Amino acid sequence: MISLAHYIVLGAVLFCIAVAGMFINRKNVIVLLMSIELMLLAVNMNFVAFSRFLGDVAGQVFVFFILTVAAAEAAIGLAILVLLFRTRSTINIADIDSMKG
Amino acid sequence: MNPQLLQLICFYAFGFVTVAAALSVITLKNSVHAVLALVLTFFSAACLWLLLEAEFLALALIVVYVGAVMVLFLFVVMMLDIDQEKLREGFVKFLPVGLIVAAVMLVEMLGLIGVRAMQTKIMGADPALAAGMTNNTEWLGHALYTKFLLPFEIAALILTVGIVAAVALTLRERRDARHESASQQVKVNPRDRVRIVKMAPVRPDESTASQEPQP
Amino acid sequence: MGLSTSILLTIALAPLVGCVLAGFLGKFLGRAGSHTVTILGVAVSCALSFYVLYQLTVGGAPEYNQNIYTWFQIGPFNASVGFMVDRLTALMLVVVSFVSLLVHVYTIGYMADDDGYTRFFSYISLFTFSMFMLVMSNNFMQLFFGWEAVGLVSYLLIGFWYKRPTAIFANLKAFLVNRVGDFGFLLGIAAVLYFLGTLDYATAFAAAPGLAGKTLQITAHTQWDAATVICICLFVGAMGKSAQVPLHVWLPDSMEGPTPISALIHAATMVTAGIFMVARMSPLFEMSSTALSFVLVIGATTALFTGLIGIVQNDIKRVIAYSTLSQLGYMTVALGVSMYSGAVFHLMTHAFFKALLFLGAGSVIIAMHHEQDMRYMGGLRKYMPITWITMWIGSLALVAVPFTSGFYSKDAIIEAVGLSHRWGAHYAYFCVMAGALVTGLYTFRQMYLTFHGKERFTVVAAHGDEHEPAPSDLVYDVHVSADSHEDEHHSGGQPGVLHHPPKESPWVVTLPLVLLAIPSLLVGFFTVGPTLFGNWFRGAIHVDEANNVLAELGHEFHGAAAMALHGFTQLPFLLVLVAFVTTTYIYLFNPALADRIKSALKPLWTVLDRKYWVDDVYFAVFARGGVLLGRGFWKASETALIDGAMVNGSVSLVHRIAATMRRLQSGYLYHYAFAMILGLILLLGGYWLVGSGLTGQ
Amino acid sequence: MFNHLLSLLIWLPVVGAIPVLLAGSARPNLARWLSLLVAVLTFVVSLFLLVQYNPGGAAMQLVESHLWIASWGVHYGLAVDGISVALIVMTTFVGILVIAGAWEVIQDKPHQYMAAMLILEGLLIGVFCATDALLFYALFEAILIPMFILIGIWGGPRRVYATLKFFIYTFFGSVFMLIALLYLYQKAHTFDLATLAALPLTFTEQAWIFFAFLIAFAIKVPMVPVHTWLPDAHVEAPTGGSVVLAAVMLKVGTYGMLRFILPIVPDAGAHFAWLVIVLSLVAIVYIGYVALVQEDMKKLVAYSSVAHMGFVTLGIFIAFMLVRDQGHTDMAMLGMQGAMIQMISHGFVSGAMFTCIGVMYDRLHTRLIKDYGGVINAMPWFGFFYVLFAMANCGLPGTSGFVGEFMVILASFTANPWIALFAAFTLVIGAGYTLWLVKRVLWGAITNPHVAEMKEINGRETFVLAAFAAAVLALGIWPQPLVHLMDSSVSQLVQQLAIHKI
Repeated sequence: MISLAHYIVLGAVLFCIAVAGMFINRKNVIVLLMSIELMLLAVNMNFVAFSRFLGDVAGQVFVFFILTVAAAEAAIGLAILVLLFRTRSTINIADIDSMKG
Repeated sequence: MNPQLLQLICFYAFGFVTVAAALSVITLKNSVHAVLALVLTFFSAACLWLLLEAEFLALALIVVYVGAVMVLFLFVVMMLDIDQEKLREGFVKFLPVGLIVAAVMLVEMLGLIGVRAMQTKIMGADPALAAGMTNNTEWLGHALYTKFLLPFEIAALILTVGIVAAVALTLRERRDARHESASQQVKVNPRDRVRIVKMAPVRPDESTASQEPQP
Repeated sequence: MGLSTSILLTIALAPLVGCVLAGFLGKFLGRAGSHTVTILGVAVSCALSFYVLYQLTVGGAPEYNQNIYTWFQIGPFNASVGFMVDRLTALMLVVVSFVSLLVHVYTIGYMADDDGYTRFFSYISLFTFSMFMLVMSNNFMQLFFGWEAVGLVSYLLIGFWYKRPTAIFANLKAFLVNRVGDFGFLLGIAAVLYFLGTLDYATAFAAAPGLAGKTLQITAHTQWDAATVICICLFVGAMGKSAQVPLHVWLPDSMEGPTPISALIHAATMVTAGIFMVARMSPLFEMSSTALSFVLVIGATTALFTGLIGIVQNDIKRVIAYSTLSQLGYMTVALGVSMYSGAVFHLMTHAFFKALLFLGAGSVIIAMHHEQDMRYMGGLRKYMPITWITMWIGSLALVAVPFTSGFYSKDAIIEAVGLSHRWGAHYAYFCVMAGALVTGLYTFRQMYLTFHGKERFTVVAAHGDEHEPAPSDLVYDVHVSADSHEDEHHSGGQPGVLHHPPKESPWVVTLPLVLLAIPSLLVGFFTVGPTLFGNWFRGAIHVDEANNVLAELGHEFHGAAAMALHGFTQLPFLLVLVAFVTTTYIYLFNPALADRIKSALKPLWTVLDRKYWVDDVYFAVFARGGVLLGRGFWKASETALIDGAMVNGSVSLVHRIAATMRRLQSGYLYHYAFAMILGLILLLGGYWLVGSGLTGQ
Repeated sequence: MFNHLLSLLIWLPVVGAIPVLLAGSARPNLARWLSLLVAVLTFVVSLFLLVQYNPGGAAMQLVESHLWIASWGVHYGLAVDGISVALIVMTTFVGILVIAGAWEVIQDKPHQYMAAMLILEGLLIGVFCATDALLFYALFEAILIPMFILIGIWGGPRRVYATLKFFIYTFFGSVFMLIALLYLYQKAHTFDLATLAALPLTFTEQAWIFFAFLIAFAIKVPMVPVHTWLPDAHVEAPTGGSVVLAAVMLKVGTYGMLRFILPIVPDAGAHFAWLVIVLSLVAIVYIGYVALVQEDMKKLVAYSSVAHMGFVTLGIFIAFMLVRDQGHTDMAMLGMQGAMIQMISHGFVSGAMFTCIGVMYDRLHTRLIKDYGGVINAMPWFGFFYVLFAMANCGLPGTSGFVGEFMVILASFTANPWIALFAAFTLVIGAGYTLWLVKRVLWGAITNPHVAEMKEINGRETFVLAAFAAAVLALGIWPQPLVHLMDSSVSQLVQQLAIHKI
């Protein structure tokens, strides 16, 4: 029997994988972006599951919006990445610290 | 076979694929491979959503993510000439930290799930049908176009802004390229082009050397 | 026929109109136009003042007391601009307008070659207006207005030659010292409002007897008598304006102003405002014998000790200035023994003869080309006979030779002090008596040094006395005189060296001298009876029966002539005679003796020459000390404590904290991500703990 | 039109700023004339207000109220009483003079300068007629923006320091006001000032709210010891900025005291009146000494502003003492009226003083006293005005500077003779620093050759100074109309003082 917990655990696992991914790939901004996508997936997983189990459409509506925003975010993120690479010839995060206080 | 058991088997199968693919996303050396692993993750996640009878979102995930976003990732990864090795520096160094953090977080999350949500919630009837709709898509669509109309419109706006922003950010105007400017051509004023210079009439025989050539 | 509002308004406003016309349209009106309008204005006021006096004295007109308009009305408190004209006011009006008119005329001659001609006329007309507002006021607020307004004009006129550093120092000093007096005066007015609930004279005076027994809580255990507080505060104002010790220091310095205003403001009218004010407040002052004793002692001290300084002065104007101080002291003494009408009477006679002396001194100064040092004068009597004679008349009045007007007023004061039983009267009697001798000494010394003896100046024909001065020379002359204003009086040329021999001043200068000499001689003889003993001031001045020394004195009064004849036998006249003989011997027959006395009494001379070091102490303590205190406040408190430690200190604290915090902002994305995840872990952990606690039960 | 007179007054200059801005830097003269037109129109409308206002009525008049933020019950509420009317008319009057005074002096972006000035004027008018605490707060804060711009763009060399100090200082204070307002909202569920005035509060609550308000308004007034932003702001501000700052903005602080502290926390106000009185006396005496030694003319006048505002706070708070401790309602009214008149008078006098300094600065480009000396030789007419305003500054009777101080001193004698003693000290010290300044700047022979080249004031400057002079003299010679205008409102305020809320 699939229970709500199954999906939530799966979401948690995915989220933690994404977190680990951010740590071990701290220099590769592409993988960082992909980790963020993974996190969003984990979140979406929970939303869909809750929506299904609680019978509330709002969860799925939220997933829809998250997908929308994530798409826009990915597009802009990648655009920034391209721009970054064009100006700096690198996407190594360690080289980018202009926000240093 | 018991359909519920089948569902459970399917869940575990797809869940396993999802986790494995996710793990490879973060561990694979080659970024292209990592993107492809992410595609697999999304795909299997979409299958899991199908199990939840969220057909629209599952398909949207495949279409939007696998079809558009991931392709975009692939383009970028392939377009940029990236020194993969350099980017993997510190992979081993940070692996223990990453694992520890991830493990701690997982334990905490599982603990919380265990404490607060282990009350087994059984999947009921399809809520779409319960709501009197024929399917999930209708259910979702009904909500989106009524109660969530304004956010929906705003989401559309965000997407437009995203497109414009992405274009604006990456657009590179090449200075060396020759192109016509229609507006400038239209705006041209003859007076700016030709300057009529009035000069005293000069006989050609007088000091022609110092004169500029006559038109 | 009574007094109509329009007459009084005309009296007050006519000089103001003149002032405004001359001040703002001076350029269009020109010199002649300016002096015409201002003189016209004052002449109108003067004529109407005489009319008012006539109406009140002979015409039997009732006193006038009406408000013109409401200045403010808050609840029951009302401050109005209004006029109260009784005989006291009328007398002051006449004195002020008459002297002012003569000074206006005199100025035509005195200021003839000055650049600020129209400005000067504007100022003195403004002064006349202010003085009218002061004396005609029917309430304390307007009194204070006039009080300060005359102070303002005095400030402007002392600094009239604003290029002179000494002049602008003197005018600042005069204003500030007066402000110290006004400080007390304002508190006095506040006390009047507090205790009597009104600013209106009539109401306040009517309520004055109610002051008895009222006290003011000063500290938890100290209570002061209400009337004493009010009167002393008010008198502090009078001390400032009438230059009583210790607020006398501004008056000698005010001689930096042009001589006409020394005559008008710093001798005849403005400085007597304090006397007038106390006389006006007689119903209040009668309530407090403590305050009157205070007045008496201050006045007596002023009368004697400032007179002493006059003996050692060499500047002709300063001698008269110290004599003014001394005479103001006499008036104050008269106030102190409740002899208000005597004070006002002396005020009037003094106004005439002191204005005469000042204008005469001015005439001398013109003749000497703005040389004021008497050591470079001498023998002037043959060059300027009118000035000489009129100044002698003024001097005789000043030293109170019987039959002159000065005698009647001053002798009455001395006699009254002798009769008074007020605390301090003995001291005062000694002071006024010794003062009579001192007055004689400096007055005769001044006359001898100026008009008699050898000529101590030399005349050097600069550039051809024979031919008429060409226009260019005239311009040059004006230029020179303007330059000499910039420096000390005589440092422009060599002292005692004149380019032209001194000559008698033009008629516009001598006419006022003559016109002032007449009342200096005669006014006392004709008015002493009614003003002092005839209860002429009834209604205006209130004296308690117990304090009424004048009434006592009146028993012995058998007419002006008898009083004068009696005066020849009295001690004051003998003292004057002693002074006359001494000075005559020293300055006419044995001039070297003066120097020998000077060196013999060197310490005493130094004390007097340094004016008892009062100026030095004031300057060091109040001016220097004030600036030092301010600088200390500014550096220590403002800059260091408030701005440095508190304001900028908190800023630098924030800055320091921020400097530490900024290290956290490495700029690396993964640090931020790590921080976020760390936060998430902590949040989850905390939630877990709380959650398990909740479900654990 | 008369139904929305106050809105018209607020929005006319604010909206009028738009065409001025649009005129752009290319047409500076158009911008100047337009802004002058707007300022004059605003003044004319304020005169209508003067006519419309009925001085007999104690209640707030010309009420406008629209729901603004429905969920919090915030209203766009406007109304005026006599005090507001007087302050508004003074604001519009000064507004014209500031615009005229900046005419060709501001060469850099004049349109923006004028627009900022007009917006500032509108906002200030808004502060003076807001009846909703949150609207007041919003406008109170909004004032900072144009002033920040005025000092920050057209200011002197240390303008960044001065603007930051000024801005952060005031902001810091108003945070406390906001907290107090939120607390009051929690209790009353409204920001309406009339309702808040009727709200019963315990003494502890009142004390906290009192100090919150006091910090906010004391900084704005400014009172010792939170006054140090003012000299810096004045020194760096352009002339017009200084004029508005001194003439109108400082009054926002004391006006706030009247509208907030007096009605809302009367018991705490009475209990802590001694504190404010002591601070006011310190301002009068101590600041007088500090002003004495200033080397910068603007700083000197700025310090004298602090001292003069001390009379306003003194007048307001001795009213507490008089009403509560001694029951002297009439004396309290005298003191309060004195404070009000001092507010108006100080607007004219300090505005005029700063204009005078600006006139000299335009010619010599220095504000240091030692660079001057003998100015009257070069500029006699200017000298006339300068002496007049200096005399008003040291409170000479016949000028407006006297009236308020006179009333406050009279009233404070009743409260306690010692207070009057220290307050009256201003007669000496005020004359000291002002006339010493005059002596060093105006009188004397010319020592600096540049002073000799100073040109006499032109027609425009004469107009500005003469207008100030007319106001100063009119108020000094006949203050009764102003007193009458504010009488019933002041009496209303004093009656509120007597109400115990505990």
